[in-house]
Amino acid sequence: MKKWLLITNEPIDERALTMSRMMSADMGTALYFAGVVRQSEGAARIAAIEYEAFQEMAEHQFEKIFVAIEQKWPIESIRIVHRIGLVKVNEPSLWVEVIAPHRGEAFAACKFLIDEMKRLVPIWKRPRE
Amino acid sequence: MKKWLLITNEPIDERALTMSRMMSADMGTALYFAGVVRQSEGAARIAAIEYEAFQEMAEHQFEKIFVAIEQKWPIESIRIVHRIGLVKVNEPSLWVEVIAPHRGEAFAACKFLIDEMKRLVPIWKRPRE
Amino acid sequence: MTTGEVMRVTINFYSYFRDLAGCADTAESVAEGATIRDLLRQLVARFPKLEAMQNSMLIAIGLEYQTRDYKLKEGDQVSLFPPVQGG
Amino acid sequence: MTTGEVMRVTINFYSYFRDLAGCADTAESVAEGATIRDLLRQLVARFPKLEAMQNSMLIAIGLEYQTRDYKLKEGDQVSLFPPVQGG
Repeated sequence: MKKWLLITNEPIDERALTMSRMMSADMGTALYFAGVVRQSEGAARIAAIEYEAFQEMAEHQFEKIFVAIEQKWPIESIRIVHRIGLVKVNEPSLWVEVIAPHRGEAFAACKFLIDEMKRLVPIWKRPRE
Repeated sequence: MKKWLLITNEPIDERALTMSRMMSADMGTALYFAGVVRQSEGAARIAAIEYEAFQEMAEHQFEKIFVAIEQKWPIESIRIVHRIGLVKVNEPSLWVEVIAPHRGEAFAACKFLIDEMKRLVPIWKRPRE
Repeated sequence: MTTGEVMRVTINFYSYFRDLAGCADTAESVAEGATIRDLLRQLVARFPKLEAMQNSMLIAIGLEYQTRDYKLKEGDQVSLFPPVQGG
Repeated sequence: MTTGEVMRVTINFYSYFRDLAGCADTAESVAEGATIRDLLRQLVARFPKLEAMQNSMLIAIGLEYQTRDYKLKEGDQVSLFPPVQGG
């Protein structure tokens, strides 16, 4: 499984990412997830979320999740970008691409990746008004 | 729920579609599914798949699936493009976008949409060598 | 209860059902009160290659799926096709 | 079994734990054989605002999560932080 991870202060360029897709002729599914900052966080209205990462550990924990995915499903590749720093409402903070032979394993792996990320990867957020 | 369906002979322009996303500030997830023609169909190598639709019924059946989704999940919008005619290996035949508050309902609605489409929407394929 | 009247229905074939029937569409006359099951009996007599397809055949009247028990009406547009495979 | 030797460990705080501690990192001396549980007792004495956080606190040594039973080693890099919330 090919893996590509970027934790970055820069805005996520979904167009460029989508267009740089690499997919062999045996793959039938490309699944994309964009997690976007919402204006309501609980009851409060917010203008942005500030993300902080313990970057080295975050990369290590993502790597462990990739290994678990590799052992569960025949995924060809995963690319993931997590933005840190200030991310405004309506901008993506997370972008994931999963390339797989069929949709079943693409959906399963993508959900697993995000669920495990939210459990294990040391990234925190603070709402900003 | 906003709904947009296109059954078309033209290539699917994922870049333009992704970039024309409309998403209100209360939405947190944009999920994209691209179903791409694979070079192996069963044991045989193929060069393309020819898709045929009973278009009027296909549109009606999609509409019924949209209504079912609307009743199940708080989805803001769904856009779907299904290509017909000859689609070459590595080109997308199906593109889906689901905009939702959270990822749970986005994944559930997207899977449901594709599963129901494969059960109910009168589109057929023939492999071409 | 049939009164002896006949009804005309049109039939459209899709995908490889068109090849098996040798045409894209046709028409049939059926007795009043006839069901899809009755129509299929007539069609299989005219298009014997459809016989082997009967178990997997999907049937629509207009834009809606129907079962073989559906009672045909004058002018019904019947569509017959193999399992769908979008995506 | 402790020999009376002491070990130095460094501690990093993340997210609002940094605000509660009033610093991003610090160092502690612990007795040989001390566990994370022992270290936390010392830290809570120094940084009382961390006490209320103990149930939800996540603990890593280096890049791996560890439980409170983990036996500290000389030079360990301990990270303390609230539940993670990526995405």
